[in-house]
Amino acid sequence: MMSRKFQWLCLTLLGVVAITALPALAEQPPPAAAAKAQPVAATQADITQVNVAINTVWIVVAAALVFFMQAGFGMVEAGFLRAKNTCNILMKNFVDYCSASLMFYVVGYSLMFGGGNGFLGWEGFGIDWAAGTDPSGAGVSHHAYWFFQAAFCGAAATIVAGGMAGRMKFGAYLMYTVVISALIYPIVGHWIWGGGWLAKMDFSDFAGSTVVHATGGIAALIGTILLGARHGKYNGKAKAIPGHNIPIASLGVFILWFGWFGFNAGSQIAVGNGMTVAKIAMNTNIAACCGALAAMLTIWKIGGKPDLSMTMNGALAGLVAITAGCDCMSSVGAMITGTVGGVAVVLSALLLERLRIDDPVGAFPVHGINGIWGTLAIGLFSESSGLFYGHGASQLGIQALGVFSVVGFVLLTMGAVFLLIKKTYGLRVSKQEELRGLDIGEHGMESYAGFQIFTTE
Amino acid sequence: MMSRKFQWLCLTLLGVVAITALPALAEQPPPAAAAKAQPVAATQADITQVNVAINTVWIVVAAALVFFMQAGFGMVEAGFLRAKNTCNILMKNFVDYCSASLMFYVVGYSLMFGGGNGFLGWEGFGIDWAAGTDPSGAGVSHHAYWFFQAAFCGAAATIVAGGMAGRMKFGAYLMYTVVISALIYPIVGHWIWGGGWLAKMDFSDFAGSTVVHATGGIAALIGTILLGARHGKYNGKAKAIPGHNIPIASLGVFILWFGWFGFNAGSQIAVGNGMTVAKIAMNTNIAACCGALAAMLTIWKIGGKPDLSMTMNGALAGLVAITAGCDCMSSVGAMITGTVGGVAVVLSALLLERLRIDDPVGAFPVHGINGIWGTLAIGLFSESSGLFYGHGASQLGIQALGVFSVVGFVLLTMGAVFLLIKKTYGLRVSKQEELRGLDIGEHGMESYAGFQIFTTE
Amino acid sequence: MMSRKFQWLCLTLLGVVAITALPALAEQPPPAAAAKAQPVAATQADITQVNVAINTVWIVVAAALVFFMQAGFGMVEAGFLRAKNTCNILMKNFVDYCSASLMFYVVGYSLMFGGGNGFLGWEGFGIDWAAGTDPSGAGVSHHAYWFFQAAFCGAAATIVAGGMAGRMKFGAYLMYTVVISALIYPIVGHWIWGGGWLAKMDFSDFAGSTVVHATGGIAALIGTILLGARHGKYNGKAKAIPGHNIPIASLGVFILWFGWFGFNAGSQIAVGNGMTVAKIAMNTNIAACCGALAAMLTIWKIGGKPDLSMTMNGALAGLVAITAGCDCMSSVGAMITGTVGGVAVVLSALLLERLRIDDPVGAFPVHGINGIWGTLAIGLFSESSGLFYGHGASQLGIQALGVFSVVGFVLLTMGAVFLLIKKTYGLRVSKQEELRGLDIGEHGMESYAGFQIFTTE
Amino acid sequence: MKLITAYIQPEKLSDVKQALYEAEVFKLSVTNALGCGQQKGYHETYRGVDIEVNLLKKVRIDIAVNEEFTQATIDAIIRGARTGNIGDGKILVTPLEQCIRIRTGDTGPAAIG
Amino acid sequence: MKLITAYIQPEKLSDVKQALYEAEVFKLSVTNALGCGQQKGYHETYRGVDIEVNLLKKVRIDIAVNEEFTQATIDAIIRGARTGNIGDGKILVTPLEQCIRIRTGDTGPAAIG
Amino acid sequence: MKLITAYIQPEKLSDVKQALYEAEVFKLSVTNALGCGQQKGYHETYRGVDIEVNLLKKVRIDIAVNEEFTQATIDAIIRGARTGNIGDGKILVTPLEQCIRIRTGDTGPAAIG
Ligand SMILES: Nc1ncnc2c1ncn2[C@@H]1O[C@H](COP(=O)(O)OP(=O)(O)O)[C@@H](O)[C@H]1O
Ligand SMILES: Nc1ncnc2c1ncn2[C@@H]1O[C@H](COP(=O)(O)OP(=O)(O)O)[C@@H](O)[C@H]1O
Ligand SMILES: Nc1ncnc2c1ncn2[C@@H]1O[C@H](COP(=O)(O)OP(=O)(O)O)[C@@H](O)[C@H]1O
Repeated sequence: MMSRKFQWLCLTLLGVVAITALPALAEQPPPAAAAKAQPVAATQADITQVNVAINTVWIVVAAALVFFMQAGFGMVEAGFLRAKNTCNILMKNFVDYCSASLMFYVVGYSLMFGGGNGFLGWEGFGIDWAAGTDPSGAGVSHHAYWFFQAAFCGAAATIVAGGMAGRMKFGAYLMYTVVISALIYPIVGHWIWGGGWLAKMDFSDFAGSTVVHATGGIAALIGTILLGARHGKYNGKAKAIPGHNIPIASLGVFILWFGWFGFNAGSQIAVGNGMTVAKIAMNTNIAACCGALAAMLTIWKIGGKPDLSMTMNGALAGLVAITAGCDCMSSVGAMITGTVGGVAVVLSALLLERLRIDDPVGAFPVHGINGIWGTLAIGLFSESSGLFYGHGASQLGIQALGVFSVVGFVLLTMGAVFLLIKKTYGLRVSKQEELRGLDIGEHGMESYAGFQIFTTE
Repeated sequence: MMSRKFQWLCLTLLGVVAITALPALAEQPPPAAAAKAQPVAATQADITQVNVAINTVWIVVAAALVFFMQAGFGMVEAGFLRAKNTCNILMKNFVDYCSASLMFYVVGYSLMFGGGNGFLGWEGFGIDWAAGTDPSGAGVSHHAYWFFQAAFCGAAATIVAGGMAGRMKFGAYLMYTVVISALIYPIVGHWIWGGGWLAKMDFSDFAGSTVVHATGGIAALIGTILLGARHGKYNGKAKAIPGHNIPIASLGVFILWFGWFGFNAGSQIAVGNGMTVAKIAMNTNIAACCGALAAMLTIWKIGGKPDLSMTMNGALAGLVAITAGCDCMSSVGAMITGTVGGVAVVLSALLLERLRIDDPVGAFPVHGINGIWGTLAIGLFSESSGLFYGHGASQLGIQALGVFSVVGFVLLTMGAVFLLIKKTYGLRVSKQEELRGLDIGEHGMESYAGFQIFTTE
Repeated sequence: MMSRKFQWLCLTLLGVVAITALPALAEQPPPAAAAKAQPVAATQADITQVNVAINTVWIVVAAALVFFMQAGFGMVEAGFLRAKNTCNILMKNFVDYCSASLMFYVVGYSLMFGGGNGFLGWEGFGIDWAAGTDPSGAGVSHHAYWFFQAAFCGAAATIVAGGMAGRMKFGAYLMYTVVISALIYPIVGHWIWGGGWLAKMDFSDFAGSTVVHATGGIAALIGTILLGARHGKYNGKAKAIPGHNIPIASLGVFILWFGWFGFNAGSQIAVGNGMTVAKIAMNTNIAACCGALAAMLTIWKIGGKPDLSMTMNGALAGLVAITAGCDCMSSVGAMITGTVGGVAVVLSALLLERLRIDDPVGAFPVHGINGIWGTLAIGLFSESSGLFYGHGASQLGIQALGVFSVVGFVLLTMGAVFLLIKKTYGLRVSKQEELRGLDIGEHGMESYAGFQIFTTE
Repeated sequence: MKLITAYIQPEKLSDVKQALYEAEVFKLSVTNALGCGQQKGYHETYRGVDIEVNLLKKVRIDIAVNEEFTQATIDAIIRGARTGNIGDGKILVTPLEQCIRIRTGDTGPAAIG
Repeated sequence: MKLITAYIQPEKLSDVKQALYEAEVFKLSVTNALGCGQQKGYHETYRGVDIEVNLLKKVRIDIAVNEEFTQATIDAIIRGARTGNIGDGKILVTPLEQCIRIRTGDTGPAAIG
Repeated sequence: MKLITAYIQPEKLSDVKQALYEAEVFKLSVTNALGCGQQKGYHETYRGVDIEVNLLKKVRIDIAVNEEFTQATIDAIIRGARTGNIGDGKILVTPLEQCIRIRTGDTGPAAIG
C-alpha cells in the first residue's frame, strides 16, 4: 500500500502543478519569431556561411553517430563471445577508440590528409595547420573534419578486436591498436581519400568499404590466423561456441545500423540540396535489409533454421557492402549489393570454419569479404561508370586494382606487426588464463558478478 | 603489476604525444572560415535551396531516430518476455523491419502516397516516379521521404510481435508482416496522410497515433485473441509471468522515447522558423513524463507498490497519446493527454488480464488504447479546433469517425489474415516447443548460453 | 529444414520484388529539386530565419541527445550495482527525469532564466511568458530552450541516485528529486547562466561542469554520507562489491559520451559558422579519450591490472572536466584537462574508500571532483583568460570563488534537505529489505526473473 | 529418516509442488540442474556449425522426510511429474542419519517438518 | 565419514564460512538453491497481477567430514547461520561411504581434508 | 546401489563425460557449484579495492549406479578429470537405498540405467 506519509506528498505536488499551470491553459502565446529585420539584401557570402553552418551541424551529428558505432561494435562482440571474456573485449573496445583518437590527432590525420606524395601525407602534425578549409571542400573546419575522420579510424581499429577475441593479450592489443591507427589506416586512407595514387586513378570508395572495412577485416584475418583458434574450438570436429548474450548483440547491430546513417550519409559532407544525402540514407537502409534477409534465407537453407546471429551478420554485411557505392548506385543496385553481401557473409563464415580459422564474431566475413565485394560492386552497379550500366569494365578494373593493393599492403604490414609482437611480447595468453577467462586474468574482474554461469568450456 | 615490457611502451607513447603536441599549445590558429566571397546578391532560390537542405538533414536525422526505435521495441519486448523466447522476438523484430522496408519500397509507398482515389494510392511502384517533390511540401526528395515513412511502417509492423510473443510460429509471423506492411498499413496511411477520404474530412493525426499505433495495437489485439494465451498463464487464476531482463527493457523505453523526438518532431518536415518543431519536442517530452508518473501512481494505488514495468508502459502510453496532437496542443493539453494515457494503460492492462487476453508486453494497452485516446484528444485539446477551446464538437466527431473506421478496417482485415494463416500454415507452435522455448525450437539457439536459468514455467 | 509451405512463400516474394523492381533498374531519374524560383532578392530577414531554423534543429537534436544520457546514467548505475537493486535504480532514474521535467516546467525554468535579482529569477511560471526570444540570443523559441535545459536539469537530479544506491528509500528519493529540480538546481543555474551574480562577475562555465555536475556530485556526496554505507561494505576492511552487469554499464558510458556531444556542442546554440561547435565536439572527444587512458594507466599502476570500471569512470571524468571549458580551450588544453580528470577520478575514488564513504558508482569522484576541476581548469587553460596563456590569475580566482560558493550552497541546502527527510520520513530502508534487495522490497519485482543469481552479500 | 532426491522436467515443478502440498509435504529445496539420460538431447546449429546438446535442463528437488512419509512423498512426486514420455526423470532415496533445525537446534524427526 | 548438507540464508554464507574456518573446516562446496519451508514466502504483483513467491533464495553447503569432525562442523554452521528467525535453515547428515581425491587417488578419511 | 558425487574443474566436464561414455555410463546429472579446497583462490581488485575470491567455480556431477558399476564409474571420472594439479576435485560415494524411474514406476537396480 502506498504509505500515508507519501500520499500527501503526491497530492500536494499534483495540486501545485495544477494551480501553476492553469493560467497557461487559458492562453499561451507562442514566443515571437526572430525580431523583424530591416529588408537589407542578403549576399552570397551569407548563403555560403549558412551552408557551412548546415554542413558543420550535419558532420558533427554524423560524427557523433559514427562514434556511437563504437558502442555497437562493443555490444556485438561482447554478445557473441562467452561471458568470461566480456570485460576484456569491452576494454579493448574502449581503449582502441581512445588510442585511435589520440594517434589520429597526433599523426594520423596529417599522414592521411596532409599534402605529401601519392603514398603518404606529411603536413601539420597535431592539427596545427595554417588557416584553411577542410579537404572535403564543404567549408567545414579542420576540427569538424578531424572529429568525423577520427571516428572512422576508431572503427577500423576496433574491427580486429572481435576476430582475435578470447585469447589475445591485452598488452599486445594495445600495441597493435597504436600501429594501425597511427600508420596503417592513415596510409591506406591517404591513397584513397587523401589525394594519393588510388584517388588519382579515380578509384572509388565513397564511405570506406575498403578504407575502413577491408583494412580492418584483413587485419583481423591475418591476426586470427597468427593467433590460432580458441582452446577447444577444433578438438576433433569444429565445435560451435555460442555467444552468451544475444539481446545485447542484437542491440549492437541496431546501434551499428543507426550509426551507419552517419557513416555513409555523413560522408556527403557538403549537403547541397540534400538529394545525395537522402539517396545514400535510402540505399544504406535497403542494402542492410536485403543483406539480413538474404543471410537468413541462406542459413535457413543450409542449417535448417533461421539463425539470428547470422541474420545479424547479414545486416552488417549489407551495410559494409553498400558503404563504397551508396552514393553512385540506384536503389536496385543497392538491393543487389546488399543481397549478395548477405549470402557472402554466410558462405565465407562457413568456409572459415572449414579452414579452421576461428573468428568468433565474423570480423573477416563481415568486414573483409564485404568490404572487398562492396568496392568491386561499384564497378558493376555505379550509375555513372558501372559495367551493367554500359560503361565498360574499366572502373571494375580500377576497383579490383585498388582492393588488391590495399589487401596486399595490410596483409604484409599487419602480418609483420603481429609476427613481431608474437616473437617479442607474445600475442596469446596462457591456456590456464584462457580457460578461466580473460576477464579475471587480464582485468581482475567479472562481467556478471553473482550470476551462475557454466564455464565448462 | 603492469609488466615492465609494457611500461616503456606507455612512457614512450606519452612522450611522443607530448612532443608532437607541444607546438600546438603555443599557438593554434583556427582554420579560416569559408573564403571571402564577393558581395553578390542572394536570391530567394538560394534561400529555398538552403531550406530544402535543412529540411533534408532534419528528416534524415529524424528517420534515423525512428529507425533506432526498432532497437527500442526489440529491447522492451525481449526484456518483458522470458529468457527462452528472446532470440525469437529479436529475430521477428529484425525481420519485420527488413521486410517492411522492402515491401514499403516495392508497393507500400505507392499505395500510400501515390495519386489514386480516396481509398488507395496507385502510382509509381518501386519509387521510380517522374521527377517531383515529396508529398509533404517541404521540398525534400522522395528518397528522404521514403526513408522516413518506411521507418514508420516498420514501427507499425513490429508492435504486433510483442502481443503475440512466446507462442507464435516464426513462419506465420513472416506472412503477417508482409501483409501489414505491403497492404494494411499503406491503405490506412493513404486515408489519413496520403490525401485519402479521412484527410479530405480534416481528420487530424499529426504523427500517427492512429496511422501507426492504433493500427499496430489493434492488429496485436486481434492476433493475440486468435492465438490464445501462453501455456500456464491462466491455469486457475491469472498468473504473472515476469520479464527476464528489466534493465534491457528500461533501455528500450529510453531508446523509444529518444526516437520519438524524431517520430513526432520529424513529422514537421518543413522546419520553417523552427517554432513548431520545438513545440512538438516539448509536448512530446512532457506528455511522456506525465504518462510515466500517472501510471506509477495508479499502479502504486492499485497494486501497492510502484511497479517499474507499468511505469515504463506509462511513459510509452504518454508518447503514443501525444503523437496525434503534438503540433496542435498547448503544453498543458499535452500534460493532460499524457496523464490520461498513463492511467489508461494501467487500467486497460488490468482489464486484459481480467478478460484473459494474454498480451505479454502490453502492446494493445500502450499502442491500441492510447493510439485511440490520443486521436480523440485532438478533438478536446486542439488549440485551433478542440472542444475545450470553444470550437465545438465537430473535430471530435471527425476524430471518432476516423478512429472507428481504422479500428474496424484493421480488425476485419487482420482478423481475416490471422484466421487464414491459422487454418492453413498454423499460428502457434507446439506445446512442447513452447515449453522448451521458441529460441531453441524456431532458431536452434539460446539467448544466454552458459547462464543458469530456471525455465520452470 | 525450411518447411516446404514456407519455401514457396519466399520464392514468390523474391519474384514479386524482382519483377516490380526491374523497371527501376533500367532508369530511375532522381526527383527534381525544388521548383525553379524567380530570381527575387533575398533579405537579411530570410537569412536570420534560416539561421533560427538551423539553431532550432541543432538544439532539438542536441536536447534529444542530452535526454538520451538519462539512459546512459541508468545503464551505468544499474551495471555497477548488484542485481538485486537494479529495478530500484532504474525506477529512480525514470522518475527523477519525469519529475525534473515537470518541476522545471512549472517553476524551475522561471527561477533560472526569468528576470529577477542576482540570486533568483522570478518570471513567467508555467512558461507562459509574453512573446520573446530565448535567453541564449540564438533566436530559438522558449520551447526549444526549455527542452534543452530541462534535460540538463534531469541530468543534475539523476547523478545523486548512483551515489545513494542500494539502500535509499524510494519515497525519500522522490522528495529529494522534487527539491533539487524545482529549487536547488535552478538557483545555481540562475547564478551562472541566468544572469545572476556569478554571471555578472564573468564566472565561466560553458556547458555546466559546475551548474550540472558539481551540483549533482556534491549533493550525492552529502547524501551518501548522511545515508551511511551499504550493509557489509565496511565490516573490518573495505570490501569490494562488484557491479553485476559490466556490459550494460559499458554501453551506458558510450551512451553518455554520445549524448555529451549534445550536452557540450549543443550549448553553443547559435551555430554561426559552425567553428565553435566543431571545436567543442573535438575537445569533448579528446578529453574523454585522455581521461579514459589516464585512469586506466593510474589504476593499472596502483591496482596491478587495467580495471574496466575505472577506465569507464575515467572517460566520464574527462567528459565532466571538459564541460566547462570546451569552448575556450585549445585541444591541447582539453587533453591536459581530461588527463588530470582521469587521474583524479581514480585517486578520489580510492580516497572515498579509505574514508569509508560508500559511493557505489563513483558519483562524487566523477561529477563532484571533476566538475570542480573542470571549472578551475578554465582559469588555467582558457585561451582568452587562462593563467598559462599569460592572462594572470584573475579568472582562476573567479572560478574558485564560483565553485566554492556553489559547493557551499549545495552542501548546506541539500544537507538540510536530506537531514530533514532522515528525521521525518526516513532515508534508509530496513536492513532486512536491503539484504533481500530493494527491487523486491520497494517495487515487488526482480530484474532478472528466472536467472540463478547468488545474493550472498 | 530419508533424503529423497528427484530430477524432473522443469515445467513440471509447479505440478509436483502441488502434488506434494496435497500429500502434506510442505518443505523442500530446489536446485537447477542439467541431465543426461535416455532422452537423447538435440542438435542445434549455431552460425551453421553443429552443436550437440545432450545435457538437458532439469530441476532437482531434495526433500528430507520421516520414514512414514517416504512412500507418500515418492507417490506425490510421481503424480506430479509423470507424463509417460522419456525424460520424466528419476527419484533417488538415500538414508538420512540426522536432521537439525538451525533456528532452534531441534534434531531428528522433529526437525524435519 | 559423513556428508553434511546445510541450507542457509544466502547472506549468512560468509559468516558460516568464517565459523567453519575457526573450527578448522577448510573445504566445502556451495550451490545456489531455492527453498520452501516454514517461511511463507511473499506476494509480489507484477504489472498488477498477483504472483506468489514461495521458493525463497537459499544457499546449499556440502561438506564431507571425518567422523570426529561431524559435531564440530554442525556447531560451526549453527553458530554462523543462526539468527533465531524463521528461515534459518536445516542441516542434514548422511553417511559417506567413500571419498576419493582425484588428483592423487587417495581414498577414505585421508582424502577428505 | 551407490550415489557417486564428484566435484570437478568446469573445463573437465566434457572429458569426464567422454570417459564415462567409454565406461558405458550414460546417465548423469550436472550442477553448477562453487568450491573451496586446497586451491587457495585468488585476489582481484575491483575499482582498486581488494576482493578475495576463495569460492572457485566447480561442476558437480551426480551419478546413481548399480553396485557393480561403482568402481568403473569412479575410475572413469578420475581418468577424465585428473590433471595432477591442485583443484582437480573430489569424489564422494554415498549409499543409495532406492531408485525409481518416474516414467514407468520401475524401482531398484532396474531403474538406474
Ligand atoms: N543414473 C542416474 N544418475 C543420475 N541422474 C540420473 C540417472 N538417471 C537419470 N538421471 C536424471 O534423470 C533425468 C531423466 O532421465 P531419463 O533417462 O531421460 O528419463 P526416463 O527415465 O524417463 O527415461 C536425466 O536427465 C538425469 O538428470
Ligand atoms: N524437510 C526438508 N527437506 C528439504 N529441505 C528443507 C526441509 N526443511 C527445510 N528445508 C530447507 O531449509 C530452508 C529453511 O527452512 P525453514 O523451515 O523456512 O526454516 P526454519 O527451520 O528456521 O523454520 C528451506 O527453505 C528449505 O530450503
Ligand atoms: N571435504 C570436502 N567437502 C566438500 N567439498 C569438497 C571437500 N573437499 C574438496 N571439495 C570440493 O572439491 C574441490 C577441489 O578440492 P581441492 O582440495 O581444491 O582439490 P585437490 O583435492 O585436488 O587438492 C573443492 O573446490 C570443493 O568443491
